[in-house]
Amino acid sequence: MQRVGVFVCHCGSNIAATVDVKRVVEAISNEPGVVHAEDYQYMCSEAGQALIAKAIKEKALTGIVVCSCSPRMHEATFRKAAERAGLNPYMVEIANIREHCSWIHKDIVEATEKAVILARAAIAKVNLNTPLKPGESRVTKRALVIGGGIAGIQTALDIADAGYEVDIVEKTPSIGGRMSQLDKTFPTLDCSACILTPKMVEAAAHEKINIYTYSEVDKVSGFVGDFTVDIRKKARSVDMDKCTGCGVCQEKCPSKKAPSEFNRGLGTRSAIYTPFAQAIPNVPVIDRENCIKFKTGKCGICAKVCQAGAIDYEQKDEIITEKYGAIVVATGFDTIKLDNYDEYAYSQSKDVITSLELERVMNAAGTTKGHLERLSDGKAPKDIVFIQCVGSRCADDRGKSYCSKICCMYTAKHAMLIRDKYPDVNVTVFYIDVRTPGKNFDEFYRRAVEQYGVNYIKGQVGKVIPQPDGSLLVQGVDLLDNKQILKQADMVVLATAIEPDPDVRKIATMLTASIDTNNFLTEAHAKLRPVESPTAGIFLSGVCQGPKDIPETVAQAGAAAVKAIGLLAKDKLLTNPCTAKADELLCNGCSACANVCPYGAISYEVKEVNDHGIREQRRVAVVNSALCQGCGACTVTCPSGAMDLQGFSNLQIISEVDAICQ
Amino acid sequence: MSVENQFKPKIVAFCCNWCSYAGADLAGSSRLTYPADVKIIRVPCSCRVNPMFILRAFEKGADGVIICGCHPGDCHYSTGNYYARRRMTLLFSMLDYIGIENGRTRVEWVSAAEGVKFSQTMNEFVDKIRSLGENVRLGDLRCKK
Amino acid sequence: MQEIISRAKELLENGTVARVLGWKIGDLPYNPEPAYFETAKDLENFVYNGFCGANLSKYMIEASKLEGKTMICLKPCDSYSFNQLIKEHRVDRDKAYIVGVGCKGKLDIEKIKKAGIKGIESISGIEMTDAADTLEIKTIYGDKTMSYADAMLERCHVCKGKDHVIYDELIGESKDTKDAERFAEIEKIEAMSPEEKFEFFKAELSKCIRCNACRNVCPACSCRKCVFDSNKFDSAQKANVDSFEEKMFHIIRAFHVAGRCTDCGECSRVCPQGIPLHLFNRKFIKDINELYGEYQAGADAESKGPLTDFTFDDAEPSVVAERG
Amino acid sequence: MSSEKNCAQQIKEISGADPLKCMKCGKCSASCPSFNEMDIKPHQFVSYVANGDIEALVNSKSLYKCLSCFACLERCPRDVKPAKLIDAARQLVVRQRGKDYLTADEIPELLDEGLPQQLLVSAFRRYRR
Repeated sequence: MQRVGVFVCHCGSNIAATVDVKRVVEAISNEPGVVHAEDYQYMCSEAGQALIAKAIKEKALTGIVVCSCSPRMHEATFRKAAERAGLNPYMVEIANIREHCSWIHKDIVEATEKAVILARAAIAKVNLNTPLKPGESRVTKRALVIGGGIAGIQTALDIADAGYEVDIVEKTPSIGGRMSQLDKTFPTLDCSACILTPKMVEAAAHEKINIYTYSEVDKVSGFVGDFTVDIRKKARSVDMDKCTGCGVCQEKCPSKKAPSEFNRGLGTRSAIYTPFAQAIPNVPVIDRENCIKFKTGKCGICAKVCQAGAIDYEQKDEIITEKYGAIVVATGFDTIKLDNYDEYAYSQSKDVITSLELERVMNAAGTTKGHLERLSDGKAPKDIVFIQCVGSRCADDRGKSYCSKICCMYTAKHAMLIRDKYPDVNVTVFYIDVRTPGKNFDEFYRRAVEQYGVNYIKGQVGKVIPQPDGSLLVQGVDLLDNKQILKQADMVVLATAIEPDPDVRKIATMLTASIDTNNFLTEAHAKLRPVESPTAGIFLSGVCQGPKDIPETVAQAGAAAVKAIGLLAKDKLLTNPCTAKADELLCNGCSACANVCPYGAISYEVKEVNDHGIREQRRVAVVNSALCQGCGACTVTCPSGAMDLQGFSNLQIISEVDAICQ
Repeated sequence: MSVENQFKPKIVAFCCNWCSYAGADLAGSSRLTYPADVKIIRVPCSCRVNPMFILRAFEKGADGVIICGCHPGDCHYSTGNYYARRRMTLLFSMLDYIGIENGRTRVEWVSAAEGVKFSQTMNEFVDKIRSLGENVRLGDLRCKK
Repeated sequence: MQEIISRAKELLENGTVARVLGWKIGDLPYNPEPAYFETAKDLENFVYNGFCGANLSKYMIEASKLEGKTMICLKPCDSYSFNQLIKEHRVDRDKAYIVGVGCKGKLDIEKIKKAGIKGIESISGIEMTDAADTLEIKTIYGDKTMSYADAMLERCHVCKGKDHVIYDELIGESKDTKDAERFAEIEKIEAMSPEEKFEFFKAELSKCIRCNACRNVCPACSCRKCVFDSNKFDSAQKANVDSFEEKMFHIIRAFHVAGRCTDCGECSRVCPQGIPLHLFNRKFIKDINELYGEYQAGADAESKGPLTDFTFDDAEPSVVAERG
Repeated sequence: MSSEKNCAQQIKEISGADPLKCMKCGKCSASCPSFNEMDIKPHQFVSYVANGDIEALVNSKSLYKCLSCFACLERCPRDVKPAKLIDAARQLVVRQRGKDYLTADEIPELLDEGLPQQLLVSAFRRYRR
């Protein structure tokens, strides 16, 4: 029989306001095994933990139950406290009487009753607990960063600077990401390229960083400290070692009609291309869909003009398998499709553009060489209307429920830059709210209004109507004046909502990292562990976790790097001891368990078994506890019950069921 | 008035540690209420839920059993919920086949971010069980108080 | 039958096999029983006729541990069970010499008795070589007749076919005796109201005496120790003191063999209380076929079973409520 | 006062819309072709219902200026359905009067040939109970 101590936490008033804590203590004091029960204000505090330690020692407790917040919050805390007091940490069970009880129930009688039942279930379980000892697993001292934008680059640089090998996998032909497409950056208006390209060069030159561009993650297996990843290097059709980056092939390529991804489809590029002049690596790829050689078999001009002989039409996708200790996701974002927003005439008029497209228009290296002009006729616009919150803050499925966070600031930036360069141009911004929480952000926005005379109108635009003369009629509302406004414009810029890169879902599935309904990766704790995925060894960098601007992205990238470094710095990891274990006397050796094991952790051995005096050779399941992650799929597949999960055994779960239903 | 005599069902919710238990935590921290009749048992994965646990719950007097796991494709262990899905589908079908009201069992995929869904699901499920009344067909009468 | 015996003698004599697994004459004309034969003399008691319904596959689990090979007689449907046992590593294929014996449908003594035929002394027309259309039954009350088909086991009416899926050699002709829809009984129950279903199964299952015959005969129920006998689930050694226990036992038993049950029908054949236990297993088979694609356990020894497999777009459990 | 609350509740029920979802972006008013004719503008309409200020609403001429074009409903990013709220308020008035605002017989006199069919249908929807 265990000697169980029960510790009921008030959590200030979080629990005590709706659960009669004293009553819980009283109700469970006579439960089987319970030899000690007490309550305290804050069990997780040092004093609370000291109480637990004292009781463990004085009452020779063999198991404890803490009735408190979610085990996801403080299970680790109480396990450590128990361990310090000499109790095996796996002899601790938590009854979640906060998140699952006091916070959701209002009636004190009802909540107290439920808290008692939850406590009883935990007591019943702990009575069946056995001390468990974690195993050890090794840590591969190498990190993988998925995505080569500013988030990925920064994370990789920080990890590499700490002395660890890092691989960056980037799906496009060059690193740089969205930031490379931007013209200037708020709130200081530095040129984006001027601050990004040095980082790109630094990453490429770093001896610890290895960059796979035009590559994708194909498969991920393993677990924290020991992931095995297949990286698909898509056929570039250009030998990276031979290419000198002279650019002649791109110049001579006769197929120049492909829409340029880098310019958001506003301009064209050749079939063999580097996305932009500062691309890293400066090695082109052949876009086989647009290449005449690949389409018709004829042409081959690039191969002829390439002095280095780098063109290789026969190149195939290559799979590289590499081991990593930590994986950082930095997959970034894209703007949403505007198919559902006909009212803004985006698909009807070339002069209605997204803000990201405007970046390419304003950029000196962009399609118009930085001249602000209408894409329909090349004329200089006189009146520009900006529309905020296009697809953000939507309750319906046309857009996204969240605020995209960056639009208020970049719109102020755009408005300011236009007014600065073209003082004759009238700029109007339709907004719902201007959100500028950030250092020097509101000052920046106010400058747009006060110094640059940008006309901010509180109210949305209902419709943009292309006019026969090529201009645009914007029908909006001024809520402060309570007037409907009809405004003639030459150009309309939509602050289009951003969404996580669509490929992130696939990657999250491979990593078994959880993802929310908006496809943002979920963090381990919204406040306290914002750069870690709940899946151990997976870290989050940049917009894949939630909308953020460049300074925030860089900060988070550094934080993710630190977390990854913290992991890589360890030589060994303690493994979760809650693994499956086969009872060889009961095992049929039928292989059902091995069939469902996602980790290949179960193998079979033929060995001599002594079954109550009968010695015979039997085929029995053996679990590799370093590989087993403790899901329990095998336990249910096993008809004889030979396979059980330590820490969540059949009898433990049944005892909880009984306690709840009694 | 009738609150005193209202049928208080016993409901067991098996929640996977990674998604649904966290979803329940989020429902809690967002103060999204659902009836106290629901008691959660934490399991590592929905695939840990043995049909014997479910029958055991009914035997001991549960009026409803709900299993919550990560959305298919999002399982922390990659594939656990796919196995759970087949197992539970077949088990529920069998219970239906022998005449147990099919509303007494349910599987719902609730992610860690779906506190609202968790609370809604539990409210719905409790309503359903209340409308079905006490579980008389599957219980062990000796276990009833 | 004679052909089987001669071949068995030959194989024993030339040392190919150390023993023969077949059926021996029972104490009544209609109850032959599974037996090992190790010598030519033993084989005098060998019998193979219409009452040899017993599926011998499961005996091969123990026989696999013995020295030398065992000649095992398998009917076409038994061979599915054998295959399934190979898949589960429960029998050693190399230890078995499989003689696929011909089958033209097996008889159910309970059906004959139900037809009011009692005090049976002998039955003719049960020889497999030229199985008669009509059984001639001598009883202490005089001679009776019954059509062979009417006396067949339920499972033979939904025969899986006359082909053996695994064998070393074949002896005798087989016949496909299927003359009913496999899932007709299940569909009938499915169409009932929940109350009717519940009453139906309550009536059937309340007959259960937990003798474990179904479990002991089932080739899929081959666990060294059944969960209902072990302490792993707090479910051991429970008597049927209430209606719950029998439901728990039969649901779990069916669940444990789901995707592995070949639908051999032995459970129903041996139940002393006449409970149609195959209705559980066959329900799972029907669901599996409908939800996850046609699957016949034991048709091969390699494929993944439906419960150790999945597809990304499997039906959700709510399908049960949705289809009503 | 409590009857106004009741009316607000009825409007919410009839329309199936929740004015509390409104984030006050004004897109309804920006979209409205009858904006200039209205004394209470579409976005105000939403807050009137939210605040339970029904008296002003039912006496507003906006009720009869709304064309039921549903542009506001289509474009509302918050799924508030202003047109339905207006429709519901109109229903409320019609019900309270206990008779049809127009009878079917009166309508032909009001028509001219240029009117689109759609308008007729919407007129029936609007002026009939």
